[in-house]
Order: sequence, then C-alpha cells, then structure tokens
Amino acid sequence: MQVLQAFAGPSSWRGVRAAPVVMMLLLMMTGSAMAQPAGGGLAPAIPGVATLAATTLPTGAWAKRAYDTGSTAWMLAATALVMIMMPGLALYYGGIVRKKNFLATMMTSYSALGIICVQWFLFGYMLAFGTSSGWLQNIIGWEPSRLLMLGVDPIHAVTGVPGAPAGGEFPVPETIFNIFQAMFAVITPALIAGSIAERMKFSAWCAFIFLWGTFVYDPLAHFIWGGGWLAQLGAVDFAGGTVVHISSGVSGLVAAIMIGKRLGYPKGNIIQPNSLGLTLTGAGLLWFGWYGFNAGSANAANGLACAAFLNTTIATAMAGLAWNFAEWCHHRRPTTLGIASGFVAGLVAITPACGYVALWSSPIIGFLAGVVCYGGAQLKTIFGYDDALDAFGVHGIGGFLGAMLTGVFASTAINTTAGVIDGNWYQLALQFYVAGDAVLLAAVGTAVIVWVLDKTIGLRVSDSVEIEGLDVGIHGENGWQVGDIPAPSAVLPGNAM
Amino acid sequence: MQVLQAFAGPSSWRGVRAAPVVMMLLLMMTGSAMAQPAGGGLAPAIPGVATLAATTLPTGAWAKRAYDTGSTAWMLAATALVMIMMPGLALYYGGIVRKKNFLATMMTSYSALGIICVQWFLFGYMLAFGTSSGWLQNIIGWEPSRLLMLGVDPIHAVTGVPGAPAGGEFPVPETIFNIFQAMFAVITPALIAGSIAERMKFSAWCAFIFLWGTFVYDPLAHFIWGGGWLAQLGAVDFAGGTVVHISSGVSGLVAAIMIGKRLGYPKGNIIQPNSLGLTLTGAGLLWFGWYGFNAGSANAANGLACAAFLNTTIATAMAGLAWNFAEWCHHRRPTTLGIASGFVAGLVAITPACGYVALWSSPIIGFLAGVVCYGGAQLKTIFGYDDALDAFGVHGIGGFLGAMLTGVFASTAINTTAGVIDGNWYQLALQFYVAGDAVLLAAVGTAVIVWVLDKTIGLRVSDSVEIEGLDVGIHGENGWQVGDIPAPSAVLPGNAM
Amino acid sequence: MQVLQAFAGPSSWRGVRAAPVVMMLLLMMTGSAMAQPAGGGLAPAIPGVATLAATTLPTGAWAKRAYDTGSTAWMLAATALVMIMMPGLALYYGGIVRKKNFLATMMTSYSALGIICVQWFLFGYMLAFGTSSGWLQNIIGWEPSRLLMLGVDPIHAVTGVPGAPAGGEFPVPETIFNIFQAMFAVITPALIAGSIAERMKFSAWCAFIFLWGTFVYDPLAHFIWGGGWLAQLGAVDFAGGTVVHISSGVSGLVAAIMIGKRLGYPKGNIIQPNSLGLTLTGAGLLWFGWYGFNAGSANAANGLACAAFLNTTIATAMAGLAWNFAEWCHHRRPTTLGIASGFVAGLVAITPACGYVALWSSPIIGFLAGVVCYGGAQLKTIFGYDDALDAFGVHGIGGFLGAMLTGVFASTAINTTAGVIDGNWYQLALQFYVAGDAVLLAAVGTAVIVWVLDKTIGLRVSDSVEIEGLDVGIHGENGWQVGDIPAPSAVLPGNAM
Amino acid sequence: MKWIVAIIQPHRLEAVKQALSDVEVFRLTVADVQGYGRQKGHTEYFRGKELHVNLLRKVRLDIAVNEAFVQPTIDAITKGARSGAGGKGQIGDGKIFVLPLENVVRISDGTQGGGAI
Amino acid sequence: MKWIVAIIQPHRLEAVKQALSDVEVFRLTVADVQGYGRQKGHTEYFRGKELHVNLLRKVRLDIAVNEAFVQPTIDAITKGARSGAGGKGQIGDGKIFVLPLENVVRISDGTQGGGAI
Amino acid sequence: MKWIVAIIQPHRLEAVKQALSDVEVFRLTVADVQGYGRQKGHTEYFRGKELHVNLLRKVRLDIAVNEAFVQPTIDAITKGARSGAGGKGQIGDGKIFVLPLENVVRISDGTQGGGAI
Ligand SMILES: Nc1ncnc2c1ncn2[C@@H]1O[C@H](COP(=O)(O)OP(=O)(O)O)[C@@H](O)[C@H]1O
Ligand SMILES: Nc1ncnc2c1ncn2[C@@H]1O[C@H](COP(=O)(O)OP(=O)(O)O)[C@@H](O)[C@H]1O
Ligand SMILES: Nc1ncnc2c1ncn2[C@@H]1O[C@H](COP(=O)(O)OP(=O)(O)O)[C@@H](O)[C@H]1O
Repeated sequence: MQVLQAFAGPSSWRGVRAAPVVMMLLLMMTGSAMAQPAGGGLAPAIPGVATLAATTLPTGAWAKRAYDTGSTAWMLAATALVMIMMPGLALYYGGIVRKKNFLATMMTSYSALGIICVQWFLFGYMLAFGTSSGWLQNIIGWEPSRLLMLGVDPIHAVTGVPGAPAGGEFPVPETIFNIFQAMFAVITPALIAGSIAERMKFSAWCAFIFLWGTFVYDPLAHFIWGGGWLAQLGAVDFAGGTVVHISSGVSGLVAAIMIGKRLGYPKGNIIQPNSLGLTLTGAGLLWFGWYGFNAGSANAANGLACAAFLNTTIATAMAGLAWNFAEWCHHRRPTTLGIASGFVAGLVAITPACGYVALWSSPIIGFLAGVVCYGGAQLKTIFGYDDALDAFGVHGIGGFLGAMLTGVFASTAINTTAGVIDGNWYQLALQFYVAGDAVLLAAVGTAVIVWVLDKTIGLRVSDSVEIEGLDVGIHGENGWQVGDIPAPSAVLPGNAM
Repeated sequence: MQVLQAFAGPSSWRGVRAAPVVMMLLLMMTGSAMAQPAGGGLAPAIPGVATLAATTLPTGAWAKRAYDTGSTAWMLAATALVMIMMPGLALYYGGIVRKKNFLATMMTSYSALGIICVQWFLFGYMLAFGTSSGWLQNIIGWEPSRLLMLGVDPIHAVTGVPGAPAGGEFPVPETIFNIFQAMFAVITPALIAGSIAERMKFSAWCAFIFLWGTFVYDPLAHFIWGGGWLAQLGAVDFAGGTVVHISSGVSGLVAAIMIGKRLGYPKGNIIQPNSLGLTLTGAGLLWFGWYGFNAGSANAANGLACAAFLNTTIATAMAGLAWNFAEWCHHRRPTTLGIASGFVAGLVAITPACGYVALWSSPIIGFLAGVVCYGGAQLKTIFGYDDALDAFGVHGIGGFLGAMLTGVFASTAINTTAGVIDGNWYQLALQFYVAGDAVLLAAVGTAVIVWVLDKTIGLRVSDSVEIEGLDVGIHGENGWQVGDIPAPSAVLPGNAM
Repeated sequence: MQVLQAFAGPSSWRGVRAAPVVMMLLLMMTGSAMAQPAGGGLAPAIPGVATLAATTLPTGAWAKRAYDTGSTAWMLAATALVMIMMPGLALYYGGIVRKKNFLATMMTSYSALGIICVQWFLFGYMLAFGTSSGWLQNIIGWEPSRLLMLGVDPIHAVTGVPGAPAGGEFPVPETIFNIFQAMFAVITPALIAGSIAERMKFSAWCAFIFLWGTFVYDPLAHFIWGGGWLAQLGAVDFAGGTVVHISSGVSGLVAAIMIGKRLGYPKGNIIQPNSLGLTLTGAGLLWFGWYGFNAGSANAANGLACAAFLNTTIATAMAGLAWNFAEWCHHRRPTTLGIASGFVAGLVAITPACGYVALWSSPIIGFLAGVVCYGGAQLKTIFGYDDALDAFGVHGIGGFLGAMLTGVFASTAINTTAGVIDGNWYQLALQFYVAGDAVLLAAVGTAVIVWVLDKTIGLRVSDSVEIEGLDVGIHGENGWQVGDIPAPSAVLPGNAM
Repeated sequence: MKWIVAIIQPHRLEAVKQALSDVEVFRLTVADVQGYGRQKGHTEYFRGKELHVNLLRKVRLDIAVNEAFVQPTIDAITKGARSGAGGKGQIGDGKIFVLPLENVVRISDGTQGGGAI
Repeated sequence: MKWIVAIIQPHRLEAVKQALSDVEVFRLTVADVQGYGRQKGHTEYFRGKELHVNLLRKVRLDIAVNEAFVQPTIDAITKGARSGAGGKGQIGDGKIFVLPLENVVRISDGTQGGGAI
Repeated sequence: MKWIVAIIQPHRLEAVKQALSDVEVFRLTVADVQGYGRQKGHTEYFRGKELHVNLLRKVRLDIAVNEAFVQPTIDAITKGARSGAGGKGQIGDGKIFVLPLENVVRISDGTQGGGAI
C-alpha cells in the first residue's frame, strides 16, 4: 500500500464567519439555542466524536500522493455501479407510469445523466468540492483550477480534496473520486422526476435539473461533504441521506405541489403501471448499484466499506419485508411493487447510516424504513397533492428517517461518531438540525427555480399532450409496439384524409 | 499486501465422532465400503490432495488480521455481482411463465432476497459458518457471537472463519465474506421456484424458503464449506455445485411432485412464455453475476479467481452452443431459450469445477452440460412430473454432472486437488459420495418441510386463482398493461352491476 | 505491490520485413509518401512518443511474475462489465426491431458470446496475442502453447504477453487478460448484426462471425494490440476505436449492401421498434459495461484507468446531449432513442481516445460524436442502403471520428503520446493511415466472407420467413405474449383443418 | 335488438362508461383498436427519419341493447365521448354504428333473447 | 348466413375450440377484449391505494356460419364455455350474439357466399 | 349501408390501405386478431417440447360504407390482400364479411346516416 502520508495539516479554520441570507433563514428555523453550539461550541463538547470536518482540508492545498490499487479498483467498480442506478431508476419509474408516458419517464433519468455530467464538468465539481479562500469555503467551492477540470490531476491521488472521508489510508486518484461524486449529482435530481412524472415539459425539466443541480445540490454537497459549514457541526451523512434523499424528496414535494395534479387525479384512471416487471427489475438494479453508492462512499476498499455493504444488505432486505408486512396489515395483499418500494425505502434510510451504525441495528433501521415509508406513501391521499411516484413519500420521508436513525444508532464500534446508543443525544439533535437545514434549502431553492421556470418557459405540457401521452406528444415516439398491427408506412400519402 | 500471518493452528480434530440419525441414513446409502475411508482413512491415502478441511479452523478462534485491499475490492464487487443474480433469475423465470403469473414468479426471487437475508442475519450465518464445540462442529455452527451478528467484527479480517478456502494469502474483512455467503443462501432456495412456479401459495413459499434455508441449506453449507463432516472427507465444491445446485434441483423435483401439476398440464396450453426477451436478459444477468459467484469463491483477487473466471466463460459459452446443437439434432430449431438454458446449464456444471479443473477441460464440461441438461429437460415429459421451469432438469442434473466432472478433471496444475486425469479415481468416488449425501439431505429435508406446510397452511392456490393468475389472485397486481384501454378508475361506483 | 520487474527486454525487431498481399493493398491506399515513415522512419522522428509497440515483447518470452491484487480485482470486474455489454447490446438492438424479429435480433449477440468465446479458446487468443517467430509476428500470432489454452498459465501473471499496454507496473494474471480480450473479440462481430438485422439466415450469421473473427478481427487485433506491424507505426487505439468500431461498422456497411435491403425498405412500414424502453435499458447497460471496456483497457487499477473512466463519462454524456441537439435543430423533437444513440456514439468515439486525451477535450469529442453520428445515420437515406440499426452510421463513423480526434487531442499530460494539440501533426496522419488500413481490411475481408457464404449456405431467409418474422420462422419462438388470448394447446388435433 | 359499435377516444372511455351507467346500460365489451379517419395523425421520428402516423389509437365498444335503449345509448355515448371544452365535439371523437341483432344467448344459464341482454 | 359473436372466459377458449371442432366448425377469429357485465371484478393495489377493476379480461370469437350451423355452433360454444363444475354455467361465462350476415368473400380465390364460409 | 369486416394477413395491411385509398375509402378501424382457418400453422418449441400453433396472427378491418362503395371496397381489399406473386391469392389471405348496417352517428357533430360515414 503506497500510503505516503496521512491526511494532515492545520485545521485552524473553525467558526462559521460569514452569515449570508440563507444562513439567517436557517437560524430562524432552528432557534438560537440550537444555533449556539452549531456556531462552534458543540464539536469539542463530545469527546471521541471525530467529524467529517476533521478529514477535510479547507486550505486548498492539493498535493500529489500515491494511490492504493485495491481502493482504486473498488472505486472504479463502485462508480460504474452508481451509474447503473440511472438505467435502474429509469426502469423503476418507467414501469409504474401509464404506457403513454413510459419513454418520457425513462427520459428524465437519461437526460439527467447527460445534463448533470456536463454541468459537473463545467463547474459542478468545483462548486461542490473545490476549495475557496476564507469564509467562502463555508458556502461554496470557488477554485478556478477545478473549472472545466483544467487543473484536475488526471492520474494521481491528491491531498486537499475535501470530502473524502475515509480516503486517508488507502487513497485513490482524484479523477475517480470526481466521477464517483458526479454520479451522485446525477441521481439526486433524477429522483425528483418521480414527483412530477407524466405532466412536466421536457424543456422545463432540463432547465430545472441544471438549475437545481447548480443552486441546490452543489451547495448542499459542499456544505456537508465539501468542507462547508454544516460539515463543521459534526453531523454525519455517510452516503447521502440528507444530501441526496432529503433534498430530492422535499424538492419533489414542492415541485409536485407547484406544478399541480395530473389531469383526472385522484379520481381518474391514473394508476396503470405499464410494466411492473420492469419496475421490479429497476429496483433490482437500484439495489445492485446502491452497493457502489453506499460501500463506495468509504472511498476505499476498506473494512468500513464492507461494513456499509453488510448494513445496506440487511436493512434493505428487512425493509422490503416490512413494507409487505405493512400492506398485509392494511389490505392483506403483499404486492410486488410493495416489496420493491420497501427495498428502495430501506436503501434510502440506510444510506446515511451504513458507515456509522452497528451491524445489529441495520434490520431495525430497515424495518422502520419499510413501515414508515409505507405510511409516507399514504400522505398524498390524505393531503391531496400528486406526488406521482412517491419521490417524497419514499425518498423524503425515508431520508429524514435515516438521518435521525443515524443519530440514534451511530456507534464508535464501527466509526468515530457516537449516537444515542452510545449515550450521545447531541448527535440526534445535530442530525435533526442539519436535516432541517437541508429541508429548508431544498424547499426554498426548488420553489424559486420552479417559479422562475413557470414564468418563463412554462412547466406543464398542454392538456392534449397530457392526454395523448408525453411519449408521442413530446418525444415523437411510442413505447410499446407488441401487437401485430404493422405501424403505418412513412411514405403513404393521403392517409390522413 | 498486508498479510500478517498465514492460516495456521492445530488441525488436530479429524474423525467424525458423532453419528446422528442423518448420518446413518447417509451411510446406508453409500455402503460401508465407501463409509470406511470417509471416516478418516481416505485423505491421507492420496498424497498431494489438500482439502477444504485443511484451510478451516474448527477451533473457533477468531483473531483480527489485516486485510488486502485488492481482494477486498474484488469481494465487494463479487458480492454485488451475486446479488444481481436475483433480479436476473426473476427475469429469467418471469419471462418464461404465462403473462398472468409474471409478477408472482418474479416475486419468488425478490422475496427470497428479503427473507433469507434476514434469516442469515438472525442465525443463518451462525448455523453455516459459526464454529461449535466438539463433535457438533461436524453438523452445524453454534456460536452465540455470530447470532444477530453481534460478535461479527465490522471492520477487520479475522482468522477462524471456516470456509474461506483461498483466503489465506490475501484476506478480506469478515463482513464481506459474510454477505457474499448470504447471497449464496438467498439464490439457492430462489432456484427452487422454477419447479413449483404458477401454482404455489405465496405464504407457503415464504415459509418454505425460511425453513428450507434453515434446515437444508445452512447445514449443507456447514457440512461442506463451514468445516463440517463432509469437508473432512476431501470432496471439493468450488462455488456450490453440490451445496447450491444439487440441493436446489433435487428439492425442486421433490416439491414439484408433492405439490402436483399445474391445471391442464401437460395437455393444456401451459407453455406461453410472456416475454422470452426478458428471459434472455435474465440469463445474461445470471452469467454476469455468476462471475461473482464463481470467481468470487476464490475469496481473493488472486490467480485462482482469474482461472475460475476463464473456466466459467468457456464452459458457459460452449454449453449454450451444445444445447443449441442438441435441439438442432432433435428438431432442427436452435432456439433462443435454448442457448439461454444452455448457458445456465454450463454455469451450473462449471460451478463446482471452475477453481479445480485445467483450462482445457472447461469446454468439455460445457459441452456435456449443454447436451446432458437438454436431456434432463426431457425427463419430465417422460416421467410425467411438472418441473415447470426445469429447476431439476438444469440445476439438479447439471449440478450433479458438474460435481462428477470436477472429480474427473481436477488438476494439480491449478489447485491442490487431483482428479481422474491426474490418476486419482478416489476423487470421483468421493464426489459421488458427497453428491449423493446432498441428494439425500435435500430430498428428505424438502419432503418433510413440504409435508408439514401442506398439513398446516396449505401448498396450492385455489383453482380459481390458478386460472385467473397468481398476479391478480395473490398479489392484486397486473403484470403488463401495454394496450390502450385505460384501466378502470378506482372511484367509479356501480360499474360492476 | 508485488512488482517484480518492469517490462524490459530487447525490442530489436523494428521494420516490417514481410510484404504480403494485403499490405500491398494497404500501401496502394495510402500512397508512398505516407507509407515511407510507416515503414520504420516515423517513430523516432517524434521525441517523447512512446507507442504501443514499446510495451510489447514480440520475442515470445513468457515468464511468470507476481501480480497486483488491486489490478487483478479491477480486471476481474472490468471483464464482467464487458460481458454485460452483450446482453446490453441484445436489448439495445432487440428493442428497435419489429416485434417479429425481437428474439432473432437478440440472438445475434448471444450466439456471438457462444461462438466467439469457443473460437477464442480454440485458436483466437493465439492468433491475436500469441507470439510468432520472425516476420510472421507482424501479421499473426502462431504459438502452439496458446492453442486450446494448453500453455496458458492458469494462475500467474506472465511477461511476454503482447498488448498489455499499461500492465507494466501493476500486472495481472494471464487468464484474466485473456478473457478480457475474449470479450472484445465477442462484441465486435456482434455489433455487425445491427446492419444486417431482420433478414440474415441464422446459419449464415454463425458461420459469418466465426470466419470474420478468425480472418478479420484476430489479425487486426494482432496488428494493433498484439505486437503486429501497425503497432510498430506508433498509432494509438486505447480501447478499440479502430480494432472494434471501425472494423465492425465498415463490415456492417459492406454486409448490408451485399445482403440487400429488407423487404419493403425504405417505403414499407419497416421502422416499428417493439420496445424502445428496452433499447434505452440496453444503452444503459452498454454505458455501464463500457467502463470495463475503456477503463479496463488500462489493464490495471491505475490512474490511467481513472482518467479513461472520467473521459468516458463526460464524452458520453455530452454526445447524448449533442444528438438531441442535432435532432432538435432538424425536427424539433429530442427523442429518447436519440439520447441513447448519442450515448453510444459518444462511447464509440471516446473509446480510442480515453486513455490519451486531456480531460478538457472529452466533451468536445463527445459533442462532435453526437452531431457527426447523427449525420452518419442519415447517410443510408441519402445513399439508399439498408444499414438497419445504423451499425455503420454510429460505429463506423464514430470509430473513425474517434481515431482522428485521438490524434488531435492526445496529450502527454496524461499518457505518452502527443497529438495535434501538443504540436504533433504526424500523429493525426498516423491515425488516419491506420484507420484507413482497418477500413480496407474490414471491407475486403467482409466482402470475401459474405461472398463465399452467399455461394454456399446462402445469406438471406426466404421471403415468407422474412414476412412472418425470424423469431417464428427460424427459431420457432414468439417474442411477446402479453395479450390474454391463451396460446393454443400443443395437443389439440385437427385445429389446422 | 341492436348491436351498437362505438369507436371513441381512449381517454373518453371513463366518461362514456359513466354516461352509459346513467342510462342504465351496464354491460358492454371493450377492445383496443386503431383507426384511420378525418383526424390528423402525429409524426414520429426514428433517428431523423419521419414517420407520419395516421393510424390512431382508439377504443371500440360493442353493446347489445334492446330497442328501447338504442337512442339513450347513442345519446349517452355521444355525451361522454365528446372531448372538446364544454361538451363540444372535436374531429376524431369517433362514430357510433348500429347493426341489427337477431338473438342473444347468455351462456351461464342459456337464457335467450332480449332478456339475456 | 349468420355472424356469431361470442364473449367467453379466456381459459375456456380451448374447450370451446374443441367443442366447435366436434360440430365441424373449424374457422373462426379470436380477439382480446375486456368486458363489463354482471361478473364481480377484483381489487388491485398500488402502494396502499385500492383499484376496483371491473373491466374483465375476455376473449371474443367471431364466427361466420351457414344457417344450418347456427344452433350447433351456439350449443357448442355454450357447452365449451361453461366454467362451473360438471358443466354448470357461472356468472361471467359470457354471451353469444347472433347477427345477420349478408355475404362472404374468400380473398384467395374470390369465392362468394355460403361456400366461402 | 353495410358493415364490412375483413380478416387479412398483417403484412398486407399497407397494400389494402393503399387500394382502399384508390377507391376513396379512407376511413376504417383496424384491430389485432388471431384466426383459425384453412391455413397451416407453424410449430414452436420450448426446451424440446413441440407446440403446434394454429391460431395465426391476422388483422381485422371494420369499414362502414354506403351501398355504392360496397363492391369497390370488396374489390380493393381483395386486390390489396392477395399475397401471392403476381396478385395471386394464397390460402390464409383471409375473408371479407358483409353485414347490414342500420345507422351511423358521427359523435363530434351528431350527423346521422350515410352522410356520417
Ligand atoms: N366509415 C368508417 N368505418 C369504420 N370506422 C370508421 C369509419 N369512420 C370513422 N371510423 C372510426 O372512427 C374514428 C374517428 O373518425 P374520424 O374521422 O377521425 O373523426 P370523426 O369521427 O370526428 O369524423 C376513426 O379513427 C375510425 O377508427
Ligand atoms: N349487452 C352486452 N353487450 C355487449 N357485451 C356484453 C353484454 N352483456 C355481456 N357482455 C359481455 O359478456 C361478458 C360476460 O357477461 P357477465 O354479465 O359478466 O356474465 P353473464 O354472461 O354470465 O351474464 C361481459 O364481460 C361483457 O364483455
Ligand atoms: N367462417 C369464418 N368465421 C370467422 N372467421 C373466419 C372464417 N373463415 C375464415 N376466417 C378468418 O380468416 C382467416 C383466414 O382464413 P383461412 O381459412 O386460413 O384462409 P382462406 O381465407 O384463404 O380460406 C382465418 O385465420 C380466420 O381468422
């Protein structure tokens, strides 16, 4: 193992010196009592709690170091695994919608792959993981050498990349860390598509994810993973319960409410999954890819990655059973969509926790995820909004639950953070505070972006396109042609008479 | 490579001191001549034959050791690969059945993922890979520290895990070995679903796999991989020809016979694969995931894993061609289901062999697998049982064939076991003996479990559910809605009048 | 890291001493001015340009060396990833064709897996990567120890394997290099199926790929990767832009022209993709697997692999957007097939480049790939040939473009080859020369093979099979049965009256 | 007795069904069909190639009714099937065809004629 | 000549086909349809939300017959389509409709009328 | 008015549509059906087990026409639907059935009778 040097360097930068508007909002939300320790006093108060901040170097020094081939091998594989989550999500979402919107729904994932990867290349990586001078580092990355990836070392591992939590011992080249994180930036907005499915204009969608990635995801990732102000507080989020799931779920809810219900919802015949088998397959690919997401978030092929892998597996399996159990209690039918939804709920909830919690707690987290998210999916019926594919019900609720349970079950037996089970109630408060901040940022950011898009290019397809279906109406394509009537020829004139 | 210490320690424990009832049955089957060397005399008689037993430590000492990041990287990836076999199997099986049972058939795989992972967490891992004191170690693992994974080291590699055959040089953390093995425990009962497809109650299925995993799989895995009595004999099974395929195939046969034929079989219009394209895709995912299964069974990123990978590829490819060849001889149509079935047959047969046999023998094994399993699929027509998706015909027959051919082609050029081609006929006898024991255990265990379930919760769906289809009848869902008739609204009252 | 010794040894063999007929053809094509430096003078003229040839040992010395477990872990995973490209390709192609040819189209990929893996075992590996004595090494591998893999070291890494470009520092066992390359040999002919889809006889297809693999692919791979004469010139092809994509695309064009158009093309109702959702899924699997293809071509878990991974991601994403952009300019509909096709075009174009070009150039390459290949797909309408699924339009054109852009953007900041941006215009000329040779070899080779097959077993299915569909007509199967009419029973007599 | 065949827009099925319920016509048979008519089609694209699709997705209803129900049935379908704002019809809303029906047999109990409808 | 339309349960198709063969009716056209009728539907679920499905999967047969075959055809369908134990009919077994048919043309050779059936 | 039902080979749909256009019949309804008839089926295989498939994929056209168009329509279908070389018919090319049609209503504007066809 070519570990030349451990992460080191003065972490003299402590307090949150700047106070931009958004922070004021955040403070308003949490109240001054909570804000006080957040300002600097908390972390030292808990002995033995090393935080994300401890492993970040906000000083901007990027130095080459040798990498470990084992960790590099795993991060290459893990990044590919996260990538397959997009085709997985496309199938998962695409299979649930009506036949006429099958392709358009899949397209939300594929377009996110295209758009966000390019945005990441342009400036997304810099915003999230670049270092900034002084107080700006709290808020956003601003480091021209990471713009257009011009200064990214193509070959070597480098020190000074904020947000490589476990990368100390067995580091990997910057390029693979970069693309691993790119995939997180892709999937997060892609998840939102579940809330606005079957009615949003494709142009508006493209603009939305570009803006949302820039103004919501990149800052939030910087706050928590990129050495920003939330990282200073000591809250932990192993693979993105807050950054990915709370943010996308809450944004989905806001977007769904603002864009309005699908025509006919909830009375019409809206719920006609065209192919639940593909949805199940998509859930399977999501689980598969999620191993890269969760175990890859160790940033190394180390024991922590293995523990995260185990926790992910057990929590997910249990959550599938729990969802089936909940619906069996409710209506006596354990559905296949139910087990798939439960799996996804479990994956969501274990995401922030998997690298922090004791092995024995993973089935508890999974069970709660399955049952609570089943409840979450009923909320839309109660409150009357149209979160079409339950992005909020599963990702929003499940992500919040996971962030809290991380605070409960975090154990110093597996990582450096103590939770309630180790007697550290502060961690739970911290988790709540940070999750609340993410809710606020996502809600406000989404509301502003959606409002702007509504006033400019417009959000919704026309009624006739919604009736005809987005596949034909927007993309000029047809999802299924499995009957025997030959499609009409392109050349016959006069048929339309 | 941080190899701190090679596996070492006194392997003083030799003979099989206990003689429980099941062993008496086994001895009856094989006769005393065969039983004699099995009792202790055989292994020394063959010079140069190191066995699985040699690498296991039944003494229960679990000590921390450093792990190798390269091997850890591979085992992380390999475990994810084995997990994707379940969605693969779901597609493979789901595509073959009638449209009305598409989802229910996929559900057999997904429910196995849920149920067995949880069972593994609870006590499955302990039963299979825990150590026991004294003679009990021959039969089952009984080590409270592995119950609920309470004592599993979350981060480190440990010595004393029985059944990590090649883990000596480049070890991996216990957690990833644990979950890698969990996936084996999942897929084995899931394979059985092929035999009882389209007619078994879901509740009975859930109970069945839980019991079968506990009373058949875990003991068998312990016997052969976990330092149990069969491991002492010197029989080899690299990735589970006996533990996985013989056991599931034979159990499938027994279950299929006990549960009875599908309504209308064989005269009715039973055979209407709803989507062979998905079956092909499932076979592709199975092949893909099987690399984790086979090459991962080296438990390290070593040369043996690479050899297993090569053998797996060549045997599988050849078996696909061989199946097509067989059906071309039979009825002049090389089918797509045929090549897919041949691939699976090849994968099954090479599973026990891939880490033991010379490279040149893999196409021979593949060819025989393709042709013999094609024959195996005809047996049900001859004998009149309804092994719906040929779990016995392919996995039972193919697994048995592979176990035998391992005895034939095992070569000391690649691993430590000599087969017939190295002049060691005893190995073939041993393979036969162990395979026979597995047949017996699986058959008896399955028969008892199925009988109990039949008397308690009942095995079969009602005729009307079988006619309507299990998707609607059990799960309340519909697999395909690719026509244009809108599904009826949930709210219109009075339509049923 | 067990790096025992760097690749070393006398590379005394320089000039291309033999002049077989095919080379004369090649020289005719490029003219003597170009041929001159190609004969030996060019490489030294460019300081700092290390070529593929530099890392190959045509002397045939295979010596054991220790391997690196990290690189081995990555190559195991990468090979599995390349394998999943075949099921991915099967879905990608299968989803686009008419329902009646769905399975037959998928079968072209699956049969390639079967046939070419076996051919590779028999002699393909030897032809491509075996060493030969003297001048023959320029043309083809001829090394009996690699026949039937009899002499392949099952466990160790060996020196003397030509064509392991970056394998020097962190080597891997020969077996995994072997199978990694096998998958390249499989996918290349499988791509050709896109051109001749929906009309070629299955028997002719099987014979075609066997012969094409032997007489076109293996020599070409040897020329460029196996230490053959093109490798001497200094042209670079990281993961197969020329060897894989130009060769398959051009061969597809030639085959499509020779086999003729589908009945009714272009006037009839030929274009009725049965399931574009599966095509999208196939494209997703292709992207996923392509990470193994491209980043795996570093043959190590090193920084170059990570850079290739990043370049692949960004170029692919951009190409998808570019294709959508092009069609938006053309007809105002960004299609889902468009983004998928763009992704594939980007993957094709970045393939030769990904390990050579600066990070900032990858979106440029991607953008050009998307736009140019969209244009490429229009050529068939202009020239009137029937390249059914655009294997030439995307792979041929995209591969050529990628080869050229590699010459433009190759940067010594990332690898040892300088391109136009580093002031080395010769590289571009070289790339053009080698691409031209590949075009010629593929075109002539394909033409001869197709001609022979036409005269012997015949190329095309009968009109009635083409009308009925190849699924039923050739394979005796039916791709989709998602309606409710039960398939007829196999036993009712007299129905046909 | 009459055999009424109606070709309607798929998304109007629910409203038609409701309108039929209102006039106490509860039994009918529905099928997926495609139609050529006056209605303009749409254009699909395949890698830049245009396909003018004029064969449009429709739903077909077959309803056997006794004479007294013929006009109410026609009126109900017409009411439910019109897709324009405020119940205005639009091109493509479809047609209703009335064929003579000679007999009906209910399979379950063998009842014949008007009573079996 | 008559045009007989029968709506039956999908799983009875084979038995109906057999019964028709027995009365020497070998030619017919089959289609996937869905029906509303007296038969109770089933309930489907989507993440806890209930959907009452009353539009049930049926198979439609269209059979053109000469007069002499009308009654045998109806009887054969009735016999084959009944799904209860011992040939008893059950709600949902479907209906048979008889329409007048004026002419038949066999496309392959142009034969018209009864002989073309 | 007549209601013409034609069962044809799927791959002849385009030619039939063209032939109908030539006689100015532009409106029709198309459906996927399967048919038993004189035409021999094919054999499918499932892991060595044979399935004789006699239920063949066909396309059904329903066309409402005024009297004057009946014969031209029949002729046009016949012309377009024949699949043999040189316009010769082949077994399996299908049949045309002519049923009486009593009324037509265009939903969009309520027009009735021949003018609504
Ligand atoms: N003469 C006809 N015969 C059979 N089907 C018809 C006929 N005329 C119309 N249809 C069916 O009715 C549908 C709607 O007809 P169209 O002409 O588009 O609108 P409108 O009913 O408003 O005139 C068509 O798509 C077709 O399926
Ligand atoms: N008047 C009708 N017009 C058209 N189709 C009908 C009519 N009555 C029944 N059907 C069809 O027959 C099917 C069976 O009818 P149903 O009332 O459920 O049972 P039964 O035939 O035993 O009364 C229905 O689903 C529907 O498709
Ligand atoms: N008497 C009939 N009633 C209903 N459909 C029929 C009848 N005769 C033929 N058909 C339909 O026409 C199709 C073609 O008939 P077939 O006998 O195969 O060829 P041909 O029309 O040349 O005699 C059949 O598959 C069936 O769908």
